[in-house]
Amino acid sequence: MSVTVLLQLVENGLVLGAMYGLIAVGYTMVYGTIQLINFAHGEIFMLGGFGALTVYAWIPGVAHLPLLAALPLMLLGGVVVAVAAAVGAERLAYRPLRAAPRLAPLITAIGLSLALQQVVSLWYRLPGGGNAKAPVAFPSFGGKAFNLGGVLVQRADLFTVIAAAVCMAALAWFVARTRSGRAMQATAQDPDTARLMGIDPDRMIVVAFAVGAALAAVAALTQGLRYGQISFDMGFVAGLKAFTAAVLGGIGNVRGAMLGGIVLGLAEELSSGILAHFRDTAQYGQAWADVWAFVLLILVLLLRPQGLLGERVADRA
Amino acid sequence: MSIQPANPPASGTAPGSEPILQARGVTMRFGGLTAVDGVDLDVAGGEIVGLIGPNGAGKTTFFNCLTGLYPPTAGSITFRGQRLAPKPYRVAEAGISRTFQNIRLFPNMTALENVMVGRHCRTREGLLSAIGRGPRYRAAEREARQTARELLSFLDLDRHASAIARSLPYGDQRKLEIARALASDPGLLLLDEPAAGMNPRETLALRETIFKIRQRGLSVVVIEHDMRFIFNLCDRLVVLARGRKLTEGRPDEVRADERVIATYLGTAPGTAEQEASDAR
Amino acid sequence: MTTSSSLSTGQTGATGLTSLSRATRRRLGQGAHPLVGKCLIALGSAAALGSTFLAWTWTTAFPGDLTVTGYPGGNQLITLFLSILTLLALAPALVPGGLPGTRWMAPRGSARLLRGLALANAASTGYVVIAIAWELGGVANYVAGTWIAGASALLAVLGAWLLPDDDHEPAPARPTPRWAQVVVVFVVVMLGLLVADFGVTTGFSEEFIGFCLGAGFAGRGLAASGLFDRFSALTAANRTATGCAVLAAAVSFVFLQSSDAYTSVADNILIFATVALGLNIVVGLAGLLDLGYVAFLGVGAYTAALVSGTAASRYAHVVLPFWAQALIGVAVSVLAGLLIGAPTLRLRGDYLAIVTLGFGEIFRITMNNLDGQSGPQVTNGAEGEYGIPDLRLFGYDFGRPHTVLGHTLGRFGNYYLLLVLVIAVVIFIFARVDDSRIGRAWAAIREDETAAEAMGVHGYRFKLLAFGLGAGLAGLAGTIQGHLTSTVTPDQYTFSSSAPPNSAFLLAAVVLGGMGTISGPLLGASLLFLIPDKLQFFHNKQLLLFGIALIVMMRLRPEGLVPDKRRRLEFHERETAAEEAYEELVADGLDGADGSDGLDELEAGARA
Amino acid sequence: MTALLSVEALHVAYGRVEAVKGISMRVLPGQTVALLGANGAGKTTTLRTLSGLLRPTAGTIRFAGQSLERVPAHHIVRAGLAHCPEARRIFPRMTIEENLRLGAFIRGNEDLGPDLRQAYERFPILGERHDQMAGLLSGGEQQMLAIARALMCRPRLLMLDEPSMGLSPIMMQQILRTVAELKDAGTTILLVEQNAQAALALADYAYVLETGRIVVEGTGAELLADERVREAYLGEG
Repeated sequence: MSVTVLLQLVENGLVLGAMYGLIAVGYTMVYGTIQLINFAHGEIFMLGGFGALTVYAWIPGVAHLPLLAALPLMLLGGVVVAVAAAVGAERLAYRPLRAAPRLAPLITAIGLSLALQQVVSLWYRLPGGGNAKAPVAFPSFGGKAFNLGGVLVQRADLFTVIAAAVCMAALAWFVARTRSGRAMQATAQDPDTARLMGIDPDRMIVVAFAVGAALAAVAALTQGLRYGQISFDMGFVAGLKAFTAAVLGGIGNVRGAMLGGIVLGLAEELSSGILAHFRDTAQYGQAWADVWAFVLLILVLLLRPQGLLGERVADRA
Repeated sequence: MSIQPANPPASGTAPGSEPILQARGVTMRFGGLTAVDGVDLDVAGGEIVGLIGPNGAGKTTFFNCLTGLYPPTAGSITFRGQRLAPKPYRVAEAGISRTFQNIRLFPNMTALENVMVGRHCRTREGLLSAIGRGPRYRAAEREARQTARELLSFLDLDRHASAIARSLPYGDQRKLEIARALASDPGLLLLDEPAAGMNPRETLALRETIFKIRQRGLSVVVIEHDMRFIFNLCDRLVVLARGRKLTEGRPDEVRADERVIATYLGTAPGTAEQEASDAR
Repeated sequence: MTTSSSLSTGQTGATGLTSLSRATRRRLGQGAHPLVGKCLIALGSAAALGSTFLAWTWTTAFPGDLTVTGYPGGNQLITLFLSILTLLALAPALVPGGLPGTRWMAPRGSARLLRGLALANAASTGYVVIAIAWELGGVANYVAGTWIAGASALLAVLGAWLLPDDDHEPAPARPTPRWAQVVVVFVVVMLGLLVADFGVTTGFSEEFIGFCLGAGFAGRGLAASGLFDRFSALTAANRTATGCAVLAAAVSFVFLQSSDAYTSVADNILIFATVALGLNIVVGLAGLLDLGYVAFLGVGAYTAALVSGTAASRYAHVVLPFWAQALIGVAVSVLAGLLIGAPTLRLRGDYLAIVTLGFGEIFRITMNNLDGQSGPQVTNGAEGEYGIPDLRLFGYDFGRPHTVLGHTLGRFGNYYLLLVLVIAVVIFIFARVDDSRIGRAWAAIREDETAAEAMGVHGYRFKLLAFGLGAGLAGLAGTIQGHLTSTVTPDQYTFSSSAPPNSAFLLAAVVLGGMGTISGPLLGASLLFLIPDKLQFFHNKQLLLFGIALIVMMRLRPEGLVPDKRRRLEFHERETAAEEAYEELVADGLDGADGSDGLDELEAGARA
Repeated sequence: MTALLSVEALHVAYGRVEAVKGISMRVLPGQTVALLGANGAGKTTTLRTLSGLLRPTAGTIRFAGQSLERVPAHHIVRAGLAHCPEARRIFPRMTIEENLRLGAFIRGNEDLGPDLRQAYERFPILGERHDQMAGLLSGGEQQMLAIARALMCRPRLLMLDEPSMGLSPIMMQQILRTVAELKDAGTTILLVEQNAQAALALADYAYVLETGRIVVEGTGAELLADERVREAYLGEG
């Protein structure tokens, strides 16, 4: 197996991981503030994709712009839709259950996840008359991939990595340097004392949901660009993977989410790629990628339940 | 369960009797903070030991180490000559039972069920036995129910047997916790602030209850802030301060100890004024 | 699904109505003599009863043929039945203290019973009246009978709301001889069977909706009047008799059927309900959220299919008897459960949810991939194992019709009887384990794991036990399901799809029905299966409605339709704020938590 | 002089358990008022109710002319009531400076330089270690941080809940000295303290609580001479 092939796998893994990481941030931030696995976060990601597509398909002229010029508009559309959905869900579905036993919000999240998927599948219409019951086409970069010494870097890959880097830098700055970011951390660490500082925990929870949703929308855009299509049910597997990434990195830890995403992406690409490369094991390659990702999750839970960047696993009953 | 003398032993460890609990150098560190620092504790059979000290002295943390809730960073705990594994259910099986500082009953189960859960580690019936319900199972279940009822009436809670635990009055909840702890036939009972939130009459009754528990052959270790209660109850007091054992001895000795007064009971008025004027 | 959601919203609507009108009622009640109310109920119900013998429309376009005079049919039967019930329920209200011998009908007061029944009748009848106009295009399709039916049903409701409240604590039941109790239990269970049979065999959606509305409101009325409580006290005192009665009723269902048409529906409900009960052990009793539960059903089904001589199987030459298949199926499922549970059950519950979800997905992918292309040929990939032979047990071929007691049992009838047996076994296990040392340990873990461990409960071991037991029961159901459907494909075992059973539907059956109870998941599974089955127009929206129903249910009635006593307390804990008392009394009452909370924080700080 | 804080017939309950059973008290501007009582007497509950973390079941709380019974906790700070909670409750996974900045959260994006400098002057140890994680500080240092953090919002009334809890005698003295300094600088203080003698020596006025009720009140000097105080505190008699 040549170094080039290996490097190509690494490239693929990094890009995939960057995307997982972007989604994982949403899980981690919400979990960090209210200890809820926002099961519907995968659907927020999916809605971000459809928001972006809506701008592209329905706003006259956008489709005729060069893609790079259309991207900011699409991103805006995706972010607006995803954030609106996440904040709405928090306000209407989760907030009333804040004092309920843990099972109640979790089941609500499952219901929400199913409902959101179905809303898109039943009612999303394309200008051409198509619906979203099957995957729908998403604009993608034309043009040849960049060749870096034999390693092919697709244009969408480049976009993904840059977008992820920018988002993470912005997020790191927000959390560590801004007043709201500090307030959010404070709320996560000790909500009561945060209130004594004059922080409104409800506002901070909304911020956590919104920030997570915005990053998920970015991830959805990169997913659409890379695969040239999005679908109403793409949130399920993506959400599952991103949650795995969040656990890998140490749930509740924002940097951990990104790291976890990249580790997961690399593990997935490398394991399936290497297996696919050798004849004896070829059949256990691509088709089994999800299985290997999941095996990794089990291994991590077994060996290091607090995750790579170990925040505490809160196991107080 | 070993039979212990019914009359209360004299204060201090009864000479010649092997202590049933031996804690040696128990240390609990959380990162950089040492909450319990090399504490030794011996408890003789049938002895009532009071554990006192200012808030944050590490009393509850020490209890948590004894009962396996926290695996101690260092030190060893031996109970009836057997070294304890730091797992709560093993400790309970070995014969140490406890109550919690903040009441931790099973709030939506009945009082009787609460006590029957306490009996859990003295019964062995498994899945097949529960489904099959042979004579052995029925006997075990009957025995558990019997014991639970007996303990409820021992603590004067019979009338609450089928009431949901959280609907009980506060004082009775504390007593129910003791009943639940007794259900596992422990040799040593650890009580974490059992009198907190009780009125003076209830506190007095609690003291009598603890004496009665000792008469059943148990040793008791009590954390409590109510000094009147603790001085009149315990054979021996251990004072903790900042994770270390400050001193131990008979109540009257501890009460007269200068260091205890300074760190816990409060400085004498004269020195306090001195201190306060220093502070200005 | 939707009916259950509209049912629940309907219920809260009704509650709102009740509380809203309480003041009005008091005002009216002072003016109007209670006799007026009773007369109106009697008049309304009698007229409604009479109207069912008239035609309700002049065209046969409305399903059920309501054009016949003198012979009630379709939805009219429901109105007829409810009118009779309402008239009967007047008996305990006729004179103060009730007509002698009828007091048992309303232990907590007859006003609520009458209101419930009148409302049930009005809802069911009113629905038909509206549906006639709606579906046939206007009130031109009404005939005299329609107007009478609608107006009289409303009249009865009006009368019921004029009745003064007479809620009171139920008088203690009079001691009755054991044999009388047993007779009552049998009669009530058989009546229940007839009602259930009517629901399962409804032929068109209007009839089914009418049935659900009627049954829902009537059930509420019966519950409010204290009848249910009294009956459950009776069943609790006569467990064996109740068990026999229910079993007999379930068995006789198949003898009420003239064809296999509804037996296959019943088979599917039974499979669904059996698995839901298994899940209820895991979720309801042990408090572990398993989102990939259907995979264990799949493990059982695939395992049995592989060793039963299935044509498409790699091991087509392996033909084991069913008992061996079942044993292997259960064993493999339990093993899978332990493999998944062992690493995750030590961690907090949320991780389990996700890991099980992942496991469900992995199971599907693996079954898909073992097709000879992406892996060794074992399961025939996406096409699935087809041609699974019919079950054979002690020489009894489940594929062929058999005549039993003069009644011909078809293929589905055969499976039905076996499934009744299986679900009976599951119920038996559920009930016995719940009421045992193990059940108490689970409850304790659910309520406070730390305290449970300090009392000697080995939390991990018991959680693993619940997980393994649940997996095994699902596997057992799976071994039969494979034979029943004769084909197993990976897509049958996904997290969510439009047809039950899948993990999301199973969870919903448990949650909507009632966690920790036996009847809850049975009711939940029946509704969740029947509603999409009967109401074709829901077809493509059922997942949506079902998602919304989960959200609404968690908000309004998180303890489910049939709540477990303990669960209800748990879910409404905060409303009584008692739990906070526990927590806060530490923070304050003891004015000195030994710093242990602070230490936890510190510990975290030091590690970070 | 009108009271800065006045509490009338305050009742607080946890579910069915009533922890505070009708407390009335006043704090005048510039005064230091102490709240004493045995464990479980309801001192912390009272403070938590004043700062809005708990809701009273009955009674009124007036602070600087405003009623606070129904105001959420995060608005009460804005009114100028700072609460330095029991067991310090610093944010362990944030630096000292971040903790201090959070104390000034309500002041928005104002320049906090002078206040930070003042805090570091008062507690040099915090200045030396300003970029260290707060969780790594010792108990006494954490208490200093908690006090400094509470002061960052420039409160009109500072509520201190057992600032000497679990501290070594030396550290305890230092903290009490700090409280005395704050008092001398004119800060209005409501102090819950376990070290009764020291607290009374500091206090202008004091209330003694027993099972949710005020049993004794008076000036610090009066109570210092009162036998009942010693009894209520140490359970001796």
